[in-house]
Amino acid sequence: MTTENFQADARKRKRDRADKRFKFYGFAAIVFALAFLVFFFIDIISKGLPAFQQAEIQVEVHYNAATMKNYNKAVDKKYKRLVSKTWLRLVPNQMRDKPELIGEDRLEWVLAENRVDQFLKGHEGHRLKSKHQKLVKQMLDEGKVRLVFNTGFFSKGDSKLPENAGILASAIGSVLVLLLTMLFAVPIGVMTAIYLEEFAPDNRLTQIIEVNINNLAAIPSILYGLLGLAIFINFMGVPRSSALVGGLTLALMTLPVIIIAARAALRAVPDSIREAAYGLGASNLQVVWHHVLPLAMPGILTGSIIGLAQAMGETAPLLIVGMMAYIPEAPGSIFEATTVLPAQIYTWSSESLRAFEERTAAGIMVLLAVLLSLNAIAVKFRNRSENTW
Amino acid sequence: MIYSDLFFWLFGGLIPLGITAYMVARSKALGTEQDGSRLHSLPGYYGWYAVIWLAMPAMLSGLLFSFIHMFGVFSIPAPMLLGTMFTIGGLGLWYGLSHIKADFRAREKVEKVTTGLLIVSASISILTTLGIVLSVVFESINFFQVISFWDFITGTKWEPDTAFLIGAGRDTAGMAPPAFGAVPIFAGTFMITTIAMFVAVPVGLFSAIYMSEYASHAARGRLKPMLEILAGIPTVVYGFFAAITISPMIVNAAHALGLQADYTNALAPGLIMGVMIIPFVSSLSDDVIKAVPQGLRDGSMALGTTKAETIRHIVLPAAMPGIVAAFLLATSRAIGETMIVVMAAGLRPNLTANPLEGITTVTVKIVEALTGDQEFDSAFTQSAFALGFVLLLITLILNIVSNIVVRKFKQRYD
Amino acid sequence: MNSETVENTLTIRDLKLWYGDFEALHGINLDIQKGKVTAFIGPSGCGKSTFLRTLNRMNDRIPSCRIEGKIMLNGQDIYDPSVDVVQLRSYVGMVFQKPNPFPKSIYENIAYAPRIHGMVKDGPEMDELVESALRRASIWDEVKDKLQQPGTALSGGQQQRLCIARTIAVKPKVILMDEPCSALDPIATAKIEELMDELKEEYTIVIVTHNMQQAARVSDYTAYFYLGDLIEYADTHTIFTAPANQKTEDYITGRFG
Amino acid sequence: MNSETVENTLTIRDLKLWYGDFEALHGINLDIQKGKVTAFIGPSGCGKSTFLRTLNRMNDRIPSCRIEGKIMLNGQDIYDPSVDVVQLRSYVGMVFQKPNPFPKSIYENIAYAPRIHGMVKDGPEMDELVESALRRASIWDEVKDKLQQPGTALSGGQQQRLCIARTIAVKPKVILMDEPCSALDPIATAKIEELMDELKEEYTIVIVTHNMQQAARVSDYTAYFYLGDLIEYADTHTIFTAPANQKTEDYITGRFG
Amino acid sequence: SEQIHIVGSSTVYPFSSYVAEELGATTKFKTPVVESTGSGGGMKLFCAGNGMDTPDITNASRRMKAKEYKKCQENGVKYITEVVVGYDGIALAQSKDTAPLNLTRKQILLAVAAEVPNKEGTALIANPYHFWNEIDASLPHRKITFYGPPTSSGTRDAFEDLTMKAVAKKMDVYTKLYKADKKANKKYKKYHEVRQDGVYVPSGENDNLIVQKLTKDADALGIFGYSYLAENSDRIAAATVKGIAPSPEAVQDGSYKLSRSLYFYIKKSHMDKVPGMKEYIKLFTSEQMIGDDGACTDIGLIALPEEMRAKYRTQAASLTNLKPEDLKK
Ligand SMILES: Nc1ncnc2c1ncn2[C@@H]1O[C@H](COP(=O)(O)OP(=O)(O)OP(=O)(O)O)[C@@H](O)[C@H]1O
Ligand SMILES: Nc1ncnc2c1ncn2[C@@H]1O[C@H](COP(=O)(O)OP(=O)(O)OP(=O)(O)O)[C@@H](O)[C@H]1O
Ligand SMILES: [Mg+2]
Ligand SMILES: [Mg+2]
Ligand SMILES: O=P([O-])([O-])[O-]
Repeated sequence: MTTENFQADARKRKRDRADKRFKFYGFAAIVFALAFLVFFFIDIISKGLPAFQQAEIQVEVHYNAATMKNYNKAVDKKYKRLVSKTWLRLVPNQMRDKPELIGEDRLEWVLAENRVDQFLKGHEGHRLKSKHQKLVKQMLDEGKVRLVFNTGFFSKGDSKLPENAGILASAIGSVLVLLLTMLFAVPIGVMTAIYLEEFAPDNRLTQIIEVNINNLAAIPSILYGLLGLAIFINFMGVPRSSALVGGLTLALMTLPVIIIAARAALRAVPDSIREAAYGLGASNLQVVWHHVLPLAMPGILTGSIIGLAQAMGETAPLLIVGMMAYIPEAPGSIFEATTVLPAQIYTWSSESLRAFEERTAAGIMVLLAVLLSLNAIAVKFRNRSENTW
Repeated sequence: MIYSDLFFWLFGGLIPLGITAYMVARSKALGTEQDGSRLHSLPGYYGWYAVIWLAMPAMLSGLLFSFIHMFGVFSIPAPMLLGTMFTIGGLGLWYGLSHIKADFRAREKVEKVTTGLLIVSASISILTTLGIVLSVVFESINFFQVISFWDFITGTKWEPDTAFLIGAGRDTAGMAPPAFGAVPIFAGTFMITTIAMFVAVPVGLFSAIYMSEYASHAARGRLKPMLEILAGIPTVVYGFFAAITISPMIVNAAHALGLQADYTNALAPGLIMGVMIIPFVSSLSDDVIKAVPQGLRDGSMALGTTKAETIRHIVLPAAMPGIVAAFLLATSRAIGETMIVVMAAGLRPNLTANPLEGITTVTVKIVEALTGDQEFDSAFTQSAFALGFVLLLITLILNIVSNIVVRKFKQRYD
Repeated sequence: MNSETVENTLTIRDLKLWYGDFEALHGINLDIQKGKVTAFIGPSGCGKSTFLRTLNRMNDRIPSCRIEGKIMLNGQDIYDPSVDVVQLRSYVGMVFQKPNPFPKSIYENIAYAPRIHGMVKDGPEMDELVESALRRASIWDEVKDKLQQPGTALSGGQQQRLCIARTIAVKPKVILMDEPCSALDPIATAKIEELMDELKEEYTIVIVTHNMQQAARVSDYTAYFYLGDLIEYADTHTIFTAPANQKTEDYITGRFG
Repeated sequence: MNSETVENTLTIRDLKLWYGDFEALHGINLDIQKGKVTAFIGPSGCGKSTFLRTLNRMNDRIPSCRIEGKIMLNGQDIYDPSVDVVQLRSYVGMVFQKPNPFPKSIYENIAYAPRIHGMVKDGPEMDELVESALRRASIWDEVKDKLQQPGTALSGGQQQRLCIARTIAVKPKVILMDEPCSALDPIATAKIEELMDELKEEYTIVIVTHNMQQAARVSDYTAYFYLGDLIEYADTHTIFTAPANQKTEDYITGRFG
Repeated sequence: SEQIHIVGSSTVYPFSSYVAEELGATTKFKTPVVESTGSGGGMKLFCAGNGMDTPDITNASRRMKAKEYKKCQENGVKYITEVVVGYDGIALAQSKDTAPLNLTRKQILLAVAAEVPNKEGTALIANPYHFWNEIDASLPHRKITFYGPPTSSGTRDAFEDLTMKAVAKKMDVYTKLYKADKKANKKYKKYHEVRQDGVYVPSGENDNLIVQKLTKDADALGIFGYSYLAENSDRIAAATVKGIAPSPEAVQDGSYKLSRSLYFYIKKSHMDKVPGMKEYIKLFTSEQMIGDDGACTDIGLIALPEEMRAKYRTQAASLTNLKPEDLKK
């Protein structure tokens, strides 16, 4: 073995190679995981990016009595199939709102049908009839077709027609549900953590609660859906599909995550701080409220944000409490039917029209952007909390 | 909406009342102080004491009435309800104020109530578990009265058509009785879970080793959140990705190799699920690897061993219980995962060892049974709860085992 | 030793203490003299800290801990159910091994306890109180210009003096110190020892130390503990020059431990 | 002290060490004698451990640590780039403050390193090696019937002797010990001290200790460190009876620290 | 509540939600909420009572069952109006790249049934067919694969009714068995057990995937609603049944046999409490939606013959009560 001058011998060189190999495996594992991430993001973005553009065509719009009776008459028959129905059907309303339009024929840029849109973006399976293809090409040459930024995607709710479908309603629904989740889960979770960490005697009951919370964290989310259905909807009579039932269900699901994180944060507060405060004659509650909680706050916030981000991306339990539905309008109250971003993504992903595929991916991009920001905030907090002592 | 009005009035009324109660009680306490002895507690505590005596009775009576309403015993009109609540609250306040004296230990009382509140919060987790168990068990019992538990657990045929048809009120004249053999379904779950673990275990474990033993502190600070992104991606997104991108890739690859692959093959959701749970394995393993005392590493290195030798022979064996626990937790996560399989796996109960074939899983069947076309009390619907029940049992067992292992491990090095 | 002739602050009688089934103290009898420094010495694990913590009921925090016997503070049994522990601790203050200032400003570190005890109102009165506490802990000059800076930013020795100031601010009768210098360098240690000397005029001080030289330097009385028993208790000079007990002698002379 | 006349194992010249920007050692010169026990003493934080760990390059594991100067082991500079650190460490073994047996069987604890180094094959040869190492660490009689039991199940003192046995098994020339007894009770400490006395016939031993009595009892030479400087180095008797330096004297007599 | 709540069939869902969207877009009413619960699930919710938290309308891809009607009555949902909005054709679709199969309903039965007559036609055996030409030499040598709806779907129900049951009840092999022991062999009266050996692959609601599969797997047939075929006519084509391809005309005149009616049911007690219900019903039954050129027809609904549309339009406008004897018909 050891040579007197501490040089590597053949055996040692072999060991060194094994050492390098081992390190390489670790490196390769990380590279694999990160490569997947890159691939994943590229794939989703390349699928979703086109959805941020939307085709418009320029046609002559006839505002007249015939149109008032049948909105299909608003454009020449030749163009009827190129123009989005969702725009056409609003023409009578527009005329009602602005009577001065009546009798005019105006050249306007209007929302194009999704097939035109898909054709312009060069997607296979756009399914534009060949006579219309010719027409669109011709209009393209005349500058009567264009792709513009798709504002509707952010300002509209769900629609059965992809050119009109947006994420606004589901985004508002997500925010509402998330607020409710936060309202229920964060205080209860933090209070539970405080009780278990700072007050609970170490007896059977607290041990059961502890084991139980760990179990709750491992229970598949879909079972929370069954719970929501049985307890909130069938027993307590909370309206189906409402933000309230979604928020409550997700709150129960998030609770263990928050409790576990908050407990870890509380535990990380050095006991010397508690001793100091007790030594000065502070009561239990004063110790917690004045000293422990402020120090644990960054950790608690991190845990809460991560828990809420998880809740925000959750779908399975919501399917069971009726949130997979056609709900194109943002809810006016917590008792009204609501959908959320992930549920919207799921419903779009099962739509038959091809144009929905890019909307699905675009919806995913928005959801991911929100979730990643939340996670980034959480990481910031965590880093700060690690620096405190 | 009557509920919302009620809430509005209740809180709209209670908050100003509460503030008044606080002020009154506080000044009363300060008043008694002047008569002689010093106050036992800070004045604010007397205020809170009064608020508690106001709010608790009011809220409790409100809660009681809403329960009565919920069970449909009788319901009283909102104004009367509000009136009652405020009267009761007022009585409570009067009673509370009558206690306030300089030597009255208000702080102790307020802290008792606060502790009580904390206990109530902590019991919500118990109630949640109870709720989940009850909501699953009741329907399962109904199911197991029709289908024997043994047949359910051991049967290899999942052909619930007849039950479904009975449930849907369709003609079932004399068809074979429904078969609810859950083995193929659990086999599907098992297959996907296995594939997922084949991805997640090596990648997760080696990532953890690299991060905790090799990477610099700064690199680790950057790598870890990046890996954790994988756990933060919603499952519905993974499902879409598996179904739209990975599945066709696998089918094409299989074709190129001259193999036959289903679009609903087990491989795509399995691989993606594996990627999803990498961070579960890596984070937990990272924690336990770091929990291995530095002294063991030093001890080994001081004997003239290389880093890899130290990790392989000393650190990993020492961390093994914790790592196993991480695997178990990750497994239970994979078993219960829903959206990925709903979107990317099939519906066909299929007892096969070929990951390229379509299979189905427990969670898929639960979603199918609860969102499809059926009557609510048909055996077909109830099968969802029975599956849920078994799923619950499996995850609980996995979790309890892994918790025990983790605790043992922690004890060893604390 | 005759406890009749001197004034006692604390009188301990037959004190036994269990952690679960483990009996950590086997019946301690001891009188702690007013206005003196009493040192507890003994090998690791002999129960010094445990005993010290019974004196202001800090051990109440350990669920498995159970006690028998009496501890009288100015004639009042501190384990009597009617005693408010929180009040007790403001009479018997404690300073810990590792300096543990709150992660708040220096000012807040001192003002915190007087505020929760309702001793004085925030404002000039409080400012005065803070200043006098810091002065008595001989740290005023070092921190007077940075009262709003975090207490954790001070050096270890300053932190420990801050902790002593914090304890003084609630006007305790007794100050307990559990190895207050073991985390400090020699120079900071010297400062704290000096401070103890000044403080004993006003307060009764009990100190646990590992360092026999320190015990010899600072204390008036010394108690030697071994495996949960009080082996010997006498004035410091006697203990270090003419211990009555062989065990004490072995320990003092370094033949052991 | 004259290093020409005696046989040195380790020769340290102008050793400086930084943790980042902090200079923890300010140029140490020292010769460690073969077959003797050398003790390092000094107040906490003075750099004893740091210095000890430079001797088998355990400080390589701390990224911020940087070194200047020379350490010669048998005439070979151990910081020479061509030196294989891993090999070096099997030559200069180390025993730590807290006993750290591997969570494996007693047998495996000993056999682990010889196996990795390919010293002997598993089988009777290995059994012999394990036995002889355990014997030399005077623990064979206590464990010979339970070689397959986990090493962690032994008492603290036994664990520490197991760790020494483990070090001996790779046949080092030098054994470094960083406060090897500070986590042990007095009886176990006595056993280890006895063991050191036996071992020094075969090995060069360097020990860091907080306990001056211990240094006086076990060592042949003593080095006193203070704030990163080697203040005094001489044979132990001289240091404890007639220290040349006032600082050393202050420390030895307990006037300080 | 101020919003119409609609539940029920996943087949009717696209049409119903399209109408809902148009109602929301063109009028001042809030857009109705449409949840796809399946026909049976919808009935269950619909019949749960008259409370405002129960649905106002339920869609169905089949007629209400007498049992469901009874349940409604028991729970106080006394007055219900039934409306038929159109037909759903069931298409057997395949990749465009291969020549479309031309099948008979009997051949379909032989391909998907669990038990089929042996060659001699004397007894039943487990389905041995894996290639179409084994069933009939005139068919091509092509692997039999079906991607079809699972049992939970109304489409599956209709497929069984319209192919398997319709043929099996006239086939002696099956009916003889039934007659031999009416009790034990009741299933053979109208035999419709689907084989479970992997030839018939139940596929989810995500019919996009079926379409994708069909384009890749040129041999396979997919079973789904006509609307999907219409949507994806660029990639898939219909197999013909007795030479007839599914088309609105063929369904309307009855020459394409694989079709069924689509319904919705109105809870009359909600009519004056929920704003917009009248308008929704009027819109759904209008020519603009379900007429030959209507918007729903555009997305795959097969229109009713004109006089039927008129009939249901008046029935919906006058809110004619559904009577138990109607369901017996
Ligand atoms: N919380 C506890 N639970 C159980 N046993 C304890 C606890 N705290 C201390 N002990 C035990 O009680 C005995 C006395 O401990 P204590 O900390 O009082 O010793 P000490 O004299 O202060 O030692 P040191 O000098 O190391 O601080 C020891 O055996 C210790 O293991
Ligand atoms: N890893 C490190 N990074 C930065 N500074 C360090 C590190 N390790 C030790 N130091 C510093 O180097 C100095 C010497 O430390 P060292 O641990 O060698 O002292 P010591 O004499 O062994 O003290 P003790 O008796 O407490 O063990 C101290 O000021 C210490 O804070
Ligand atoms: Mg102690
Ligand atoms: Mg050290
Ligand atoms: O939802 P269904 O149309 O299949 O009942």
